[in-house]
Amino acid sequence: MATKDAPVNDPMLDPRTGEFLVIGPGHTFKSVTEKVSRIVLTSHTPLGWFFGFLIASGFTGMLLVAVTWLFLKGVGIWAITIPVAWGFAIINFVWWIGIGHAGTLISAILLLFKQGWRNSINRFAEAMTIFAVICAGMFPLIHVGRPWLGYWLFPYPSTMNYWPQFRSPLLWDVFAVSTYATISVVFWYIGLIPDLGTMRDRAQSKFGQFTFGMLALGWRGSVRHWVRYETASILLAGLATPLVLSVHTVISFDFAVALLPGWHTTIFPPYFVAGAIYSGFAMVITLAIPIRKFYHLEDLITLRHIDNMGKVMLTTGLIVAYGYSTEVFMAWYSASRWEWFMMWNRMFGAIGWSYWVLITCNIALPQLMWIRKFRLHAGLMFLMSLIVNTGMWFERFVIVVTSLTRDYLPSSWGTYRATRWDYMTFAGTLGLFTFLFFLFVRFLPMIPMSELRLMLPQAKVRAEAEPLPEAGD
Amino acid sequence: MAHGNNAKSLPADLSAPAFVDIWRTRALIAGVAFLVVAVILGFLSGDHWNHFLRGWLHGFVTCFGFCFGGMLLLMTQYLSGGKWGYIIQRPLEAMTRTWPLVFLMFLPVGIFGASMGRLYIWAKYADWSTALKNHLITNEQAHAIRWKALMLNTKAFWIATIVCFTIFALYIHLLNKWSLQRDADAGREGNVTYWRVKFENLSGFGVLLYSGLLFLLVIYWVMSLDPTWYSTVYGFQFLVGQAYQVLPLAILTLMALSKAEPIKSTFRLIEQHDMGKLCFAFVMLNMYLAFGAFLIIWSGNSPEEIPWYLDRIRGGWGVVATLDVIFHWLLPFTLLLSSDLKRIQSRLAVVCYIMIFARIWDVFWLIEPNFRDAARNLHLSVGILEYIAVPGALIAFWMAAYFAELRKRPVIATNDPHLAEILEQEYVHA
Amino acid sequence: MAQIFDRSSNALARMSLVLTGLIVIALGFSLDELQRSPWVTRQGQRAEQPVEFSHKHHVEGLGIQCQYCHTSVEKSSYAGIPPTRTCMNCHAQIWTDAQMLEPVRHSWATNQSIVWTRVHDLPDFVFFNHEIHVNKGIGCASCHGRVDEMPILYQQNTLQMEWCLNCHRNPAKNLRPTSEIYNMAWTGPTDLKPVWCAAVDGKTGTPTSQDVTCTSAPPGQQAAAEEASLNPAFAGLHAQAAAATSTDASPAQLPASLSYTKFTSQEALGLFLVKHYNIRTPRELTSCEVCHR
Amino acid sequence: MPLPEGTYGLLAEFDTPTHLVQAASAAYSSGYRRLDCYSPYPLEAAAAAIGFHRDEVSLVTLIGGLLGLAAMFGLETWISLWAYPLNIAGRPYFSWPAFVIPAYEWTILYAGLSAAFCMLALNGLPKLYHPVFNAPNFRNGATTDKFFLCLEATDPKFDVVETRSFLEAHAPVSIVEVEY
Amino acid sequence: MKHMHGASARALSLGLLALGLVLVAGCREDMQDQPRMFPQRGTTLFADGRSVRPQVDHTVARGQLDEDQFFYTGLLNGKETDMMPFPVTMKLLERGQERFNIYCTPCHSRVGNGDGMIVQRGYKPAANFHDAERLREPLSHFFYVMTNGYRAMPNYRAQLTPVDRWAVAAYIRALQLSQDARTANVPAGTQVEDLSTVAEKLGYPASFAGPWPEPANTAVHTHPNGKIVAGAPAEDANAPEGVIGGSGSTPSQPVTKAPARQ
Repeated sequence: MATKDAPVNDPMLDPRTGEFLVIGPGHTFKSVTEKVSRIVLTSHTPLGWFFGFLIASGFTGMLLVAVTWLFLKGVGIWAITIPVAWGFAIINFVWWIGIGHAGTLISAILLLFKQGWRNSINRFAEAMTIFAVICAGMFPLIHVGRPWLGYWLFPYPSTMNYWPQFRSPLLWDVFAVSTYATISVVFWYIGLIPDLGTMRDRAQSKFGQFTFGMLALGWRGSVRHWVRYETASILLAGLATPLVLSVHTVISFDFAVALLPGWHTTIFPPYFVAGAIYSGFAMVITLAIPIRKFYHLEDLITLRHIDNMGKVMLTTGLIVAYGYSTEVFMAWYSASRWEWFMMWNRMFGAIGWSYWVLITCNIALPQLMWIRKFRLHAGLMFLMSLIVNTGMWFERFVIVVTSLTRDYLPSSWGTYRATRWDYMTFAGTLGLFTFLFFLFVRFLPMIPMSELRLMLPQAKVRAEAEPLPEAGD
Repeated sequence: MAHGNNAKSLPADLSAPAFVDIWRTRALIAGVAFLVVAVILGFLSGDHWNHFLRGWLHGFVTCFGFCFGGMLLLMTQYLSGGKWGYIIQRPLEAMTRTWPLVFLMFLPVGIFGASMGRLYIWAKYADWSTALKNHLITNEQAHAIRWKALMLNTKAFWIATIVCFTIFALYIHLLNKWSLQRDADAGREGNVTYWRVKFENLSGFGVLLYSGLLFLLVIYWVMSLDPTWYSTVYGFQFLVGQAYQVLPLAILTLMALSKAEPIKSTFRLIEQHDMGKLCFAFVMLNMYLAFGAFLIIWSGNSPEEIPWYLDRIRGGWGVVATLDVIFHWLLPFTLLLSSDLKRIQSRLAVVCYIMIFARIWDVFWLIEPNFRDAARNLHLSVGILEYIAVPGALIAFWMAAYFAELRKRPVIATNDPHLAEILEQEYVHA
Repeated sequence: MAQIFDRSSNALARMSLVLTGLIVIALGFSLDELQRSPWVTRQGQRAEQPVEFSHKHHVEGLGIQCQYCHTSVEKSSYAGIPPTRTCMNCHAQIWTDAQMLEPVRHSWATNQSIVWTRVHDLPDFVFFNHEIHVNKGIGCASCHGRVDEMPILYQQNTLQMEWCLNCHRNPAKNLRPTSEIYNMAWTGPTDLKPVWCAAVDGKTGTPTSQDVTCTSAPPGQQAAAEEASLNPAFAGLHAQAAAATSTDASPAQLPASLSYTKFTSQEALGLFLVKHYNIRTPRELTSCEVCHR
Repeated sequence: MPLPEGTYGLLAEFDTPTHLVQAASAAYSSGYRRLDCYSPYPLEAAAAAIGFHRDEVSLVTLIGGLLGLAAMFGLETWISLWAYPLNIAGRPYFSWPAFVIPAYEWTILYAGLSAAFCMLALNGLPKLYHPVFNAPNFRNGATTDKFFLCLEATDPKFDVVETRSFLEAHAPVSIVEVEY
Repeated sequence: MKHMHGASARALSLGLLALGLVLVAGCREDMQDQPRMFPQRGTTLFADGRSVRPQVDHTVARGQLDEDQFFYTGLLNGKETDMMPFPVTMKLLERGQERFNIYCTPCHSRVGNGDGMIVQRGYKPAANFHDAERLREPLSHFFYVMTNGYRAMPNYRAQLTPVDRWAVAAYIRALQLSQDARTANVPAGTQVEDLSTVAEKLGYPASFAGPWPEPANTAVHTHPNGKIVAGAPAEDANAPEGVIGGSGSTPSQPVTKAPARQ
């Protein structure tokens, strides 16, 4: 708890509220623009970048091997079989798509709620969303065994006279995830256009000018354009918010609509959404902290951001905790022996350890974030973000595996043990995600410059009463 | 920040205008009138005051929602920050201070409903085996009553309610006390941070605690009317439902108060717009939870769960359910889509009334079909009119208490960094 | 400083946007056409066969029935490609030195099968069964077309799933009396060419095609004639089991009083047959309970 | 169509948004209608100053959303009732609760795409070549930290000399005549 | 930017490689072509290449015990007998007629006069069921011939089950009766008309009552010379039988193999 005599002489602190500033003091339009665009336009790529990129490429290569082998041999190389017919594929799918949620959420909800601090992190959070959705979308696709027939999922006049079955949550997934991917890309690109204009105008090389120029679509900053642009942004944000909620809701329906104990429960939609935001923010922190350190962006991604994201994580973590406890309570209150057994088995069954891992990572340890000092410590928060994402992965593991391995009928009970291909694929998607992210930070402005400018005090149009600096009329 | 030169100044008298007393008197008169009608209906209906009691439960749940929903929203705004929360702080505090009245309202529910078993079949047929033998309850009900006896018994019912009320009362006390203390603490270096953190810490845990305890209470009060049914999202739905009924009330209060100082100079169009948007968010959230739960149970189509909905859809209840969706979602959603509407007080007021009415309508839909005579059988009787009269009386009395509390304190908290922004020249954009 | 892009780039940019849209639409249409084209379905293509066997000659010209060669069509999922021996039934003596038949003689002499090119080739995941189709009112020609008019056999229909479903969703339009299955020229009843059908309540109570009798002649006299001629005519044939005869073939068991209905359109006949052949409706077929009882 | 030649307009550069808004509103109130402001971040005050308040993006988005809703719900209904009726555990063919979800997703998809593409179309983008890019100082600052007001030659009130002196009264950093 | 071109080119080529691998992997169509055994498709699993397995030597399949000597051979104590092994019903006769029309008419013609289409095309003349010799034959003779072949006629064991053969035999007897009918056989009161009168009445051409003409569109290229191919069924009783589908048959010739796709 803070004391009444909190220090106020830190330049990064707002004297009015005692909170950290969202953007460091002394910045001008030009300085923020240069700071961000230099990372891309420099001809000296930091060695560290190459090092990281190499590792990420290695993992991506592993993914390629794993997926190629999968295509050649079939999904039998994974551990999936009856009763756990989904296994790692769905666990990773839900985990990745959950991570994807923070990007759109940061951009959209915080934009709607006029939370200025979003501006510094929304661009790379959105990029993270897109890459996470790529990783996520891959899993159901490769899980179907013959991904080249994936287009069968869409309604089109096929020669099979087949049309999708709209009562299935798996089909809802198709529409939810494809819409989510499309809107995320559109939202991200629309947000990029003014910055691409900046990059075009600042690029020195012909190639840079041409490429950024093409991508910027000739953006010239006309205020009429800006008005429409702002409307479109707000609308997209307004649309993306319910979209984000709906996507993870639909994913929760994948489970909740089935009658399996531990799956069929009405709390799933809100608690999945909260969990998604939880892991998404954790991933943003995982990315933001090394980036701000590496590119010296401490005055653009300030401790305020980390503090706020910590608070969001704490909140969503508590909603998730609420969900867990509700489940435990209802397992008893339902008066259903199957529900009660499921809960017992989840906690103390063959893989009960995974439940306690998830409780530790998702509920117990994150309570440290109640402490302000903890939230303001970048290193600890980085660690915490990793813990939370581990916990969220185990949450999906627990939901999928414990429920599937212990069905209503003891005769259909089974076990699940992932194979090395499962692990390689999962680790590979981590590599792909990082790979794409490395490319992104190198080739695109990772912080929206136009929005940073808007946050500077000099962006305000002053009242008419103020005199012009020089002679007026 | 160049705002000093065109900012308004805060009026000297920050207490609510005198016309609030007139509202209070009117509310009292309405309450008495409703109560008289309710008693007459109770005699006329000839159902041993059954419907009177059900109506009472309905009114109690609604008033509970106003009072403690106010507390929930109050704590939430401390956590989220923002100007919208700042200006509704004091009305919300006034709502919370009505809690003794709400507790009084609970007593008939506890005494007649639970202790005498007039509302809850788990209380009436605590001896489930005899009741089952006499075919008074079904196998499923007997199983549920037996299994849940540890929780669903009269003693636990009373203990849980009283413990929860005690905890909430403590919270309400602290929230109200500190709020005044903070105002008195104005002007000292660093105190803004001090109070902000203090309120954040109190509210953070408070919201968590309230969410959990509310679930427990609504299980006791409402969900256990049908002891066989269960839904994990139920408590969360109630939580959102309370915000859904409190926010419009707060907006209506502010808009009514803005006819005079001090709210006149502190309630800006921009905050009104923001609160309209927040209403929209709650409209969506409420519908989202309700539809999600419905879809899961509809898809599951299992005999343990689906009867709860069938009781509330078949036998004429479909009309009520459809209207519930229309009031709860379709009307406010469509109206709030327009950004103009959120800026015009008279129109926004209509939406607020619709939302509050929708919530009351929804509670009716939740409560009445639990009873065997009404499940899948909506029929007009004298008794059912009690659902207008009794809640009408209780809500009116509660309103009177609320208005009385509103008058007791300044309606604007002064020691808040947001105050300066509130008084700033309005620069409205889309 | 010159601009990065010159003036033409605006037009180019717009053009490319429009073109992209058009290409996407065109691609959609062409793929849609392509997947149904003979290039994919092999519809109407005459495959090269080791022997240029003419169905037209053998069926239309010589009047050989389908089952003469495709012996298993009525009782197994496969219609069956006849063995060389079936060819030799006749060609042992006629056309014995025809050059065209050399592969047949070679096969006969060496005991090596003739390797025909499959014309109606369904994917292996399709479990098509000839037996049920020909026994429940689907004529050969319904799927294979007028084979009797094909000098070289080809695939008349697409054999794509939508083609199957078109019939399965509305089988009535293709059903015919079981007596007309192998009639290549059957076209369904009309006003000028009505069909009379009657259903017998089978012993099992479940309607099947065996319990439906159809005739293209007015049924009155026919039924009477059957009844009249049966008993005395064949009493002498089976001295051994005369006793059994009297019970088995007793008039009581015969369709004594069949009530025939006259059909003058395929729709009406189809609906009648759907009911009495016990053809499942799509609603029944798509129910989980069809398999998971 | 012949290519336009000659002067596109006069481009005045300002250092602060306040100066831009003042100059712009002065230009608008003195009768200029074909004018535009350029700023490196959304500057609604400037748009308001040149008389641009409402845009149609919201309307198009709403229509797009409704179209998506109707399209998907119609598609689902058509498929489930006519094209491919499937009996799933006895649930009705017209399973509206399930249909809500894809319809909802397409509402958002269509609305979102409508918003994005409508914004680009109304803004006349892509427009890779534009006369204002001819001004070297425009490319140097318009997307970084400078504010521009362009009074266009197509305006009936436009006169190279007069307009220049009008602009000079508002203390611009520079005034450049921009060619097509 | 130099470095970066290298990196992006590398990334691009990696991506293309991945895509290529994915596409190559996509060529598998293991649902389309399943490693299952299909009739007549052949298999690599067995040395003889047959997917339809012949009956194992010295075994008797269910229902093939063939206890009833007369029923299966048509011989009672080694002799043909004028008797059916089971009662005749109208259904059986209808079945016999149907089978006769399918398998016998090419040579014996619909009326059984031995003037079928194949005989007209040059096959050795087939038996006329209405000549004195055939009229004299006992019933099981026809069964025996169908089972074992007779002179130029191959056996039809593969095409006709024993029951069917008996049905055809019964039908042949019915045919004999009908073709040899006398006015006395006509039940009293039934009007019997001459075929030409019927044709005239119904407006059919006069040829309706005459012998069947050859279809106009049948091309007959050469005249058969009566030469018989070596190993033809009638000449060699031990000739291999290519049999499919018959219940009690033992196919000794590899079944026709049709590859799925060319």
